[in-house]
Amino acid sequence: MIDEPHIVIRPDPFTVAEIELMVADPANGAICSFSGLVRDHSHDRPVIALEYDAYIPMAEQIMREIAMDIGHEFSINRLAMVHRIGTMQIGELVVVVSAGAAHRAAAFQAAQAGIDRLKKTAPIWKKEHFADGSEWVGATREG
Amino acid sequence: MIDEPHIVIRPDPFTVAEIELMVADPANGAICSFSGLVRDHSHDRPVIALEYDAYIPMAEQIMREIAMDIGHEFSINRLAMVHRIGTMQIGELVVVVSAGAAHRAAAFQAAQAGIDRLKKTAPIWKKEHFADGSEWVGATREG
Amino acid sequence: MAVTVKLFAVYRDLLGCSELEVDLPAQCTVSDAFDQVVGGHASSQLRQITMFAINERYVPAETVVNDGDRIAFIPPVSGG
Amino acid sequence: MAVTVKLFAVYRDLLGCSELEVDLPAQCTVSDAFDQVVGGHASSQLRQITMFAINERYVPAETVVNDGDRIAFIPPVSGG
Repeated sequence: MIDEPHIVIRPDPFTVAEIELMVADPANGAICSFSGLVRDHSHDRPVIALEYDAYIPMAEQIMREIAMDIGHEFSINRLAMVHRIGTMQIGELVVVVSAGAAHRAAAFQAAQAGIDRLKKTAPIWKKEHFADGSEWVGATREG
Repeated sequence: MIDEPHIVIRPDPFTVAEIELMVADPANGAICSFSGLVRDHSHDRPVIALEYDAYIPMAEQIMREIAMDIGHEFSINRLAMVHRIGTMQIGELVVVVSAGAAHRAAAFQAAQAGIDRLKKTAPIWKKEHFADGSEWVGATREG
Repeated sequence: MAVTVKLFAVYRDLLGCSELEVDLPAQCTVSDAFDQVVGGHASSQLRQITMFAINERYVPAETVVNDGDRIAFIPPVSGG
Repeated sequence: MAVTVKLFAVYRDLLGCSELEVDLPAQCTVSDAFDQVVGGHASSQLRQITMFAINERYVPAETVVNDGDRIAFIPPVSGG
């Protein structure tokens, strides 16, 4: 990888175009960007909003390690991973993983590995808000 | 697929954000966008600019067929494929393939299949401009 | 019969134009049309890797052309 | 010894706060700290699927805590 990865967890909204600027490079022939969005349902149940919490310094550190690993595994020039926290409405961007490379296969593989590994290990949590209540995903209903 | 795919070949520039708007849908949890850009080298030779030509009605028809096939093969909501023609400088966007889906695996697969198949069959041609000449890619040097 | 020939990329450069109206004999195939229109302008190597289209559809080289058809010679594609 | 406990997501909701300063006995493991801080607030099922971090690193449940450490209880992650 040419440069340090761009890794941020932040409460304010962002756009894909903004994140792709962070992976711009004259040697890029390909950029693959994954966007995770708030969708209107979860397991067939209508969703009103999502709320995200993160252990920011730990999650950013883990995302940085994931990005460095990916930079060694795939022939990419640059990588950005940006995750939003707070409450978001349907259609809003939650996360963008963007990889710039000379060739497209590496860009696709890096972006996919980035989002897969972020979801598996970064200490970030999602609360689903429904019409009749809310729930932290994966935690048994408590209290 | 929920809707007709959005397929265009055009001479004017575009942005990824503009194409992602065309695949927006409240049922999307994931969008994968592939961007092909003009890079500064080709087989280690410095590139000054790229020029693209297309048989527009035939290429759009083939891209539409590719998009309909992909809509049947993968669980996606929407798909857009936009290709630019004319002369472009380093860093400019040549093509964007964007797929919106409930889940990320389908979005990645659809975007990758889209760009792979477009490159293989759509009647679109690239001319590489170097400091000392230019060449249509894949055609033996002629004339 | 009269057909329209569309020329793109390397063929447009070789022939110096992007569209031709040509008169072809009956039972002429798209490959015969190529020989008549492009002929010695292209190397046999380029000819070998060229595909053909009639009315915006890929067709085999031996496809017979009909009056009013739009034919195109498709050099190796390189989009994306 | 004094440690800082960071609480996120379901644990913040269960305990009603996001950070606690607690006093722990020497040789206390991060799992012992969990029992002291969260205890009966969490089901045994939730406890079983909870991971632990010390100073922003995942650590095994039996890791001994040191004075001044920042510890965190990490319920199943669901980012992205």
